[in-house]
Amino acid sequence: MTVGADTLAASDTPLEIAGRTFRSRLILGTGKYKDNQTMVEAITASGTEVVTVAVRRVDLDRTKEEGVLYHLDQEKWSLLPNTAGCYSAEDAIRYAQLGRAAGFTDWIKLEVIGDEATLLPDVDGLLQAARELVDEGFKVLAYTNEDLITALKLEDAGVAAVMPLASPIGSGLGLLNPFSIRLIKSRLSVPVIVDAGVGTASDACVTMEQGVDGILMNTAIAAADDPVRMALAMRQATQAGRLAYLAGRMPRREQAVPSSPTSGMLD
Amino acid sequence: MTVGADTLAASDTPLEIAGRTFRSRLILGTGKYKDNQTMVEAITASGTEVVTVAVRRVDLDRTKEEGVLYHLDQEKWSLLPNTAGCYSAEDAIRYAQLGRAAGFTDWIKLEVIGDEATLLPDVDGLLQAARELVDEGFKVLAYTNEDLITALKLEDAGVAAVMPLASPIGSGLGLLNPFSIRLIKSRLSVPVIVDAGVGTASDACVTMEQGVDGILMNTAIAAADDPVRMALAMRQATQAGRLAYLAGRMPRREQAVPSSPTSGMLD
Amino acid sequence: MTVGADTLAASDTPLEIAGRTFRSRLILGTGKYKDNQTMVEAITASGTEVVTVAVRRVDLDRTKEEGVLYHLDQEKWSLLPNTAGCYSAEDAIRYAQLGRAAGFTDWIKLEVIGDEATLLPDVDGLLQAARELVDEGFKVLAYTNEDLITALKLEDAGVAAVMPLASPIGSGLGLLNPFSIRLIKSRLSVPVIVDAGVGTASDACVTMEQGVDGILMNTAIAAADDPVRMALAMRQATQAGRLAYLAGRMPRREQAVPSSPTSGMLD
Amino acid sequence: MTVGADTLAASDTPLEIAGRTFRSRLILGTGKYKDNQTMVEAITASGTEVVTVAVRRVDLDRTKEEGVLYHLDQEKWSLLPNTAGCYSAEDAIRYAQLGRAAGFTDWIKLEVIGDEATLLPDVDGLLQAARELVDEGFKVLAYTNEDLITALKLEDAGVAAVMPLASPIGSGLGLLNPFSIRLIKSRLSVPVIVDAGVGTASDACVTMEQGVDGILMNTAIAAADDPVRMALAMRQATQAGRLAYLAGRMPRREQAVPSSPTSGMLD
Amino acid sequence: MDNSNPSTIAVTINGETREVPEGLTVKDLLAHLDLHERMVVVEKNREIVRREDYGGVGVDEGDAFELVHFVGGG
Amino acid sequence: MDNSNPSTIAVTINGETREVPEGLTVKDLLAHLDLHERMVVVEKNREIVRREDYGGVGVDEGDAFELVHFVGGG
Amino acid sequence: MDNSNPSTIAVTINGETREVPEGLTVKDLLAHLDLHERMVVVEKNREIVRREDYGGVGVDEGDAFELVHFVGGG
Amino acid sequence: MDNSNPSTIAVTINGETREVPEGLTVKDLLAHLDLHERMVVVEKNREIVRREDYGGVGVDEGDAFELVHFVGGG
Repeated sequence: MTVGADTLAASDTPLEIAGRTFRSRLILGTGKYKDNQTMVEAITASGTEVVTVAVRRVDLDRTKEEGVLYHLDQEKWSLLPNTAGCYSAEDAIRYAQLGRAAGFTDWIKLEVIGDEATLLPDVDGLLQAARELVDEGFKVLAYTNEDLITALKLEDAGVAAVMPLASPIGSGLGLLNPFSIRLIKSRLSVPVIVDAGVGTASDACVTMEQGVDGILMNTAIAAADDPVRMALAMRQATQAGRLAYLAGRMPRREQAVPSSPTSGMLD
Repeated sequence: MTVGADTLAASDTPLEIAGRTFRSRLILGTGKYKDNQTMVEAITASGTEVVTVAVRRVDLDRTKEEGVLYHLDQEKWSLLPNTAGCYSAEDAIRYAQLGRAAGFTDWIKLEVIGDEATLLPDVDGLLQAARELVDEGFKVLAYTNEDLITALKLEDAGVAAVMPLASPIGSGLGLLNPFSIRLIKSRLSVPVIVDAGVGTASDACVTMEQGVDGILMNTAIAAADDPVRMALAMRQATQAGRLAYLAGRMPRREQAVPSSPTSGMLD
Repeated sequence: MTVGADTLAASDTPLEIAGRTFRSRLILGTGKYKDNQTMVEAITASGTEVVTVAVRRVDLDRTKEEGVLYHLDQEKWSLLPNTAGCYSAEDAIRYAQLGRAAGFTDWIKLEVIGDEATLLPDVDGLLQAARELVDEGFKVLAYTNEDLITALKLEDAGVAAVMPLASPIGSGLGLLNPFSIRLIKSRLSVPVIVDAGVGTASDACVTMEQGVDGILMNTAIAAADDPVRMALAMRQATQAGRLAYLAGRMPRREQAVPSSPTSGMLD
Repeated sequence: MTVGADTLAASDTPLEIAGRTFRSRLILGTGKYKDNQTMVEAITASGTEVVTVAVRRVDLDRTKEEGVLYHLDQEKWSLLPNTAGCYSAEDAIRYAQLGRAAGFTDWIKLEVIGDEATLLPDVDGLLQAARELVDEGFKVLAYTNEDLITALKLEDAGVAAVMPLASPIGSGLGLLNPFSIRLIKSRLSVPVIVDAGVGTASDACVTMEQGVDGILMNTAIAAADDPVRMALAMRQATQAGRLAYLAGRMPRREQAVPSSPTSGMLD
Repeated sequence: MDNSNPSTIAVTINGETREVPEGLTVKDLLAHLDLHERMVVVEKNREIVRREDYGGVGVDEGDAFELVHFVGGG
Repeated sequence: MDNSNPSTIAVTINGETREVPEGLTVKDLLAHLDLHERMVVVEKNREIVRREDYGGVGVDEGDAFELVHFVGGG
Repeated sequence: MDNSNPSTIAVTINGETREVPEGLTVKDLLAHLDLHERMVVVEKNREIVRREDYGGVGVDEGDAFELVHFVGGG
Repeated sequence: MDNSNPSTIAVTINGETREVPEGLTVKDLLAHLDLHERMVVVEKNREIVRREDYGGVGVDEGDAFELVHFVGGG
């Protein structure tokens, strides 16, 4: 009923970002879970090897258990700090430096938000911050919009991965613009990870079928009625979309073609 | 990296058709493969437990190896004979009886075709044949169109499964009418297996997300550039779509919702 | 700002049904309007030449004004009685005969409904009734589903027009299955009028772009916030879709092509 | 059969850009027509009041007839020079100044292209040029991508209209991302004119249904098999989409609702 | 209508039993019900009565009539 | 197959006329055609012959046989 | 055009070097090239020359001119 | 925490003014606040304090500290 690890490994090459390789093409966020246990179970079920975390003030009046590190086994999952909530290059750089100072990684998921209602990126601030952080030696994974030109500039800036959105963060609207995503993938050499907007398994599957290198998601799993089961679904869907892309789909035809022989019929 | 059989088994109930249960929700056709070895490898990779076969004349002038039974281990796969190529209830009944006389099964995938160019079913002939074959004790899995009314009549006729198409046989156009498929599933008690039209993994995934019980496909795998890899993709996609349906997807929203906390930002 | 009648007339051939010709390709229902004045204004704005009416008992206890004929100038609009609400061939035939006995027309919009929740046609009853009514000399415009095979049988039965649905009556879901509609149009000689499901102007436009001969609608206009304005929109959209179909659209390309010259640039 | 000018005028408010009002919501390009007569006939049929032109070198070795002004009656159509072919803010500003120096208008359709294969805008250069040209007193109509943040910055820069694309110039792929267009319209005060990508009438209709103020197109008409008829289709489709938006469409329902009374049936 | 008249008969009209005067024709019945002939189609005992026959067809005890007309519909 | 045998009969098999030796049973016929019983279903004159009857059912002049089996199909 | 005239100068027009008579104004140049003033915009050495100045601005050895107009475009 | 101690100083921590004992190092401050060094990153007056310097960097009147850590986020 299920697929052996070796079978799958033989069916795809590993994902490589900034010199590290991963067998899973999923990156998961750790926000919005109803409790930490569900989060850990969902992350485990997803098969991901990288999880994002946010940098926030310690709450001096609450239990120290709130820190997510208490729940994440760093043998199992690499941390990817983000700059979520930053509305300027300056803020994003500050949060990135704090994230690195924690001593776990020099990777950063760079977000420079341009608008509170949509959480769409400010590409001008994004490019500034990306250039600065690359100079400072960060491995930058840049959350961006569907614009090819910005994606090309991010690649020129030396980012480790370009992460265009499928649709707005937390919207669950799925892949609104497959054409633009396919276009970006076709023109870039660095990995393209679709970040944000996936709502259900088929969104992940069709996204991978565009040929992108991976998907980053959070709400689609955390806000599902059953996050652990959805995490499993996302894992399968991401593999399925990747394999289908590699396998090369049949041509579409506007007419029918029999799957059984038309000869050898009886009198 | 991959999912244990027990994990998946725990995540879904088995598919039950005519009193038999299956762990795989995929049924595969055996037609149109470039060679028998590829067929067997693809069927194996797909994890299916049921494969369809056609009833045709023995070619007295060719090697007897052509019979598909020489290649299919019946310990692994149950046979599902079809009536492909039949354009009347009478012909379909005759082929069904021949299929049963082979002594392997009393199941029949019933097709009564109404038009050669589209291979769309003739629902009048289909209902006649279904009623007759049910009377004769067959377990009828009926290939039909997207019409709810016909689906309800097939259920009344006592078929074991209703199999509406996603799009025409061999077209690879995917699920053209999710609404009708969802509607049929919502009104029937017998299993609904979507048959024909799936072109790639995301088609299988989105089809299962409509809540149907399974998918029957042939060309999407046989005519992929790499049928074995596509079979693996279809297996994952079918599981993914099923799990996502069971998990309950997040709501769609036309605005963004942060996945990181908005409080605890620095001054 | 607007288009002259002659310009448009020169741009399209008239619609011909059962030997009569029409300049408008819209047929409107007269149900569900908030009042009769709005109905008349909307019908007028739409430019239609044919309106459907239902056959119902006179309410002996209410004013005789309720009859729709008091509001419809038969110089302007031809009546097309329907068999809405009939669930058997027998009932539909009875209502058709009553409609004809009113003395206005031998045309009938034939509906044989198979299910109350979806109002989808019972194609078996539909074909029976169509054959009987054609024998009795009716001009039958048959409401049917998206099934090509049924459409072909209706044509064989001698109907004056085949009227497949875009989506369920009153749903406003638009053209769910352009492929099937295109397919039906490509195989039939009698006029194909898409009946039911159109929700807004672009639905009408894209429906006409499939090459069909006309559209019948009711709820999309009657249930719009501003029915008269929507009627005008539908009239324009139907003409637009028809003209675009006749004009032959540009090819789709997955790359850009400049609309200004690339030569003659300055140094 | 056709709609009176007064009826339509009464059904919509005029489009206002930079203090001028227009009854047509279509702007047409003048490129790529097979000959000037077809261009003039198509522009006339479209009902447009504004046409774009490009700034290019005089060809000293060819007839002076090539200049488009010889064919465009400026009593009928206002000219909108563009900066097509410019890949930097500096070039775009130079072309804009040349266009204004011709003495017809201080309006400019601003394009700053970022990539030759896709003709997508370079939003950084676009914003620089827009700010400079607004300072110089130009009325800037800015061709941009689907990014809300850039659109908001263009509005802040003082442009007269924001013109996001439906899909790449000359692609005919239609409105790839209705959500983003709707989003931009919902957040801006200046007119939003969708520019580029429309392929056929229904694309124009569905684009206007998003609530935008107008559409600019060229290839969809110039490259149709019959440009004049397509121009007429686009005129009707644009009006239809606008009116449908204003009329307020019926709600979508996943079930059927009868359009004829369910009471008053016979025994 | 006047039910005091001793000589009435019971007929079914549109599913309801009604007392009507004895000896009416269909034409009289419509007038009695204040309905315009042009606007109504009459079925008597499941048979359509042609308009030109209204004056000749009688209304008898126990007859079942359906009186229908056109209403707004799609 | 051997057509030199003077005592053969003509039968129709899968639409073609063939000469086969006289006096065969269906079981013999399959052997004669080098077909495995398990793999073939036999229809004689439009009637299916059950496998257990192959030995008992004869092949006579003018009989029409359909010999079918399973092939790859969707 | 006539290049036999000994007193000509070389200027660049739309990227090409051309010999034109000495002592022309921009107005003369356009006439020389048979171009209508109304239809053309002139850039001299990267500076736009206003139409009203055509008569006053001279054409000198080595000047670079861009003569542009409107063509069909989207 | 104990505010009765006469010798305290006022510092800003995560946007709030707090009295803390005089003469603390950053290391002491974290202990005072019952925070694990490994889990917290310290910014003093907008400068990040490297973990190895916690013991050497003092806490003075008016200093502004940001004490941050990782929380769940997407």
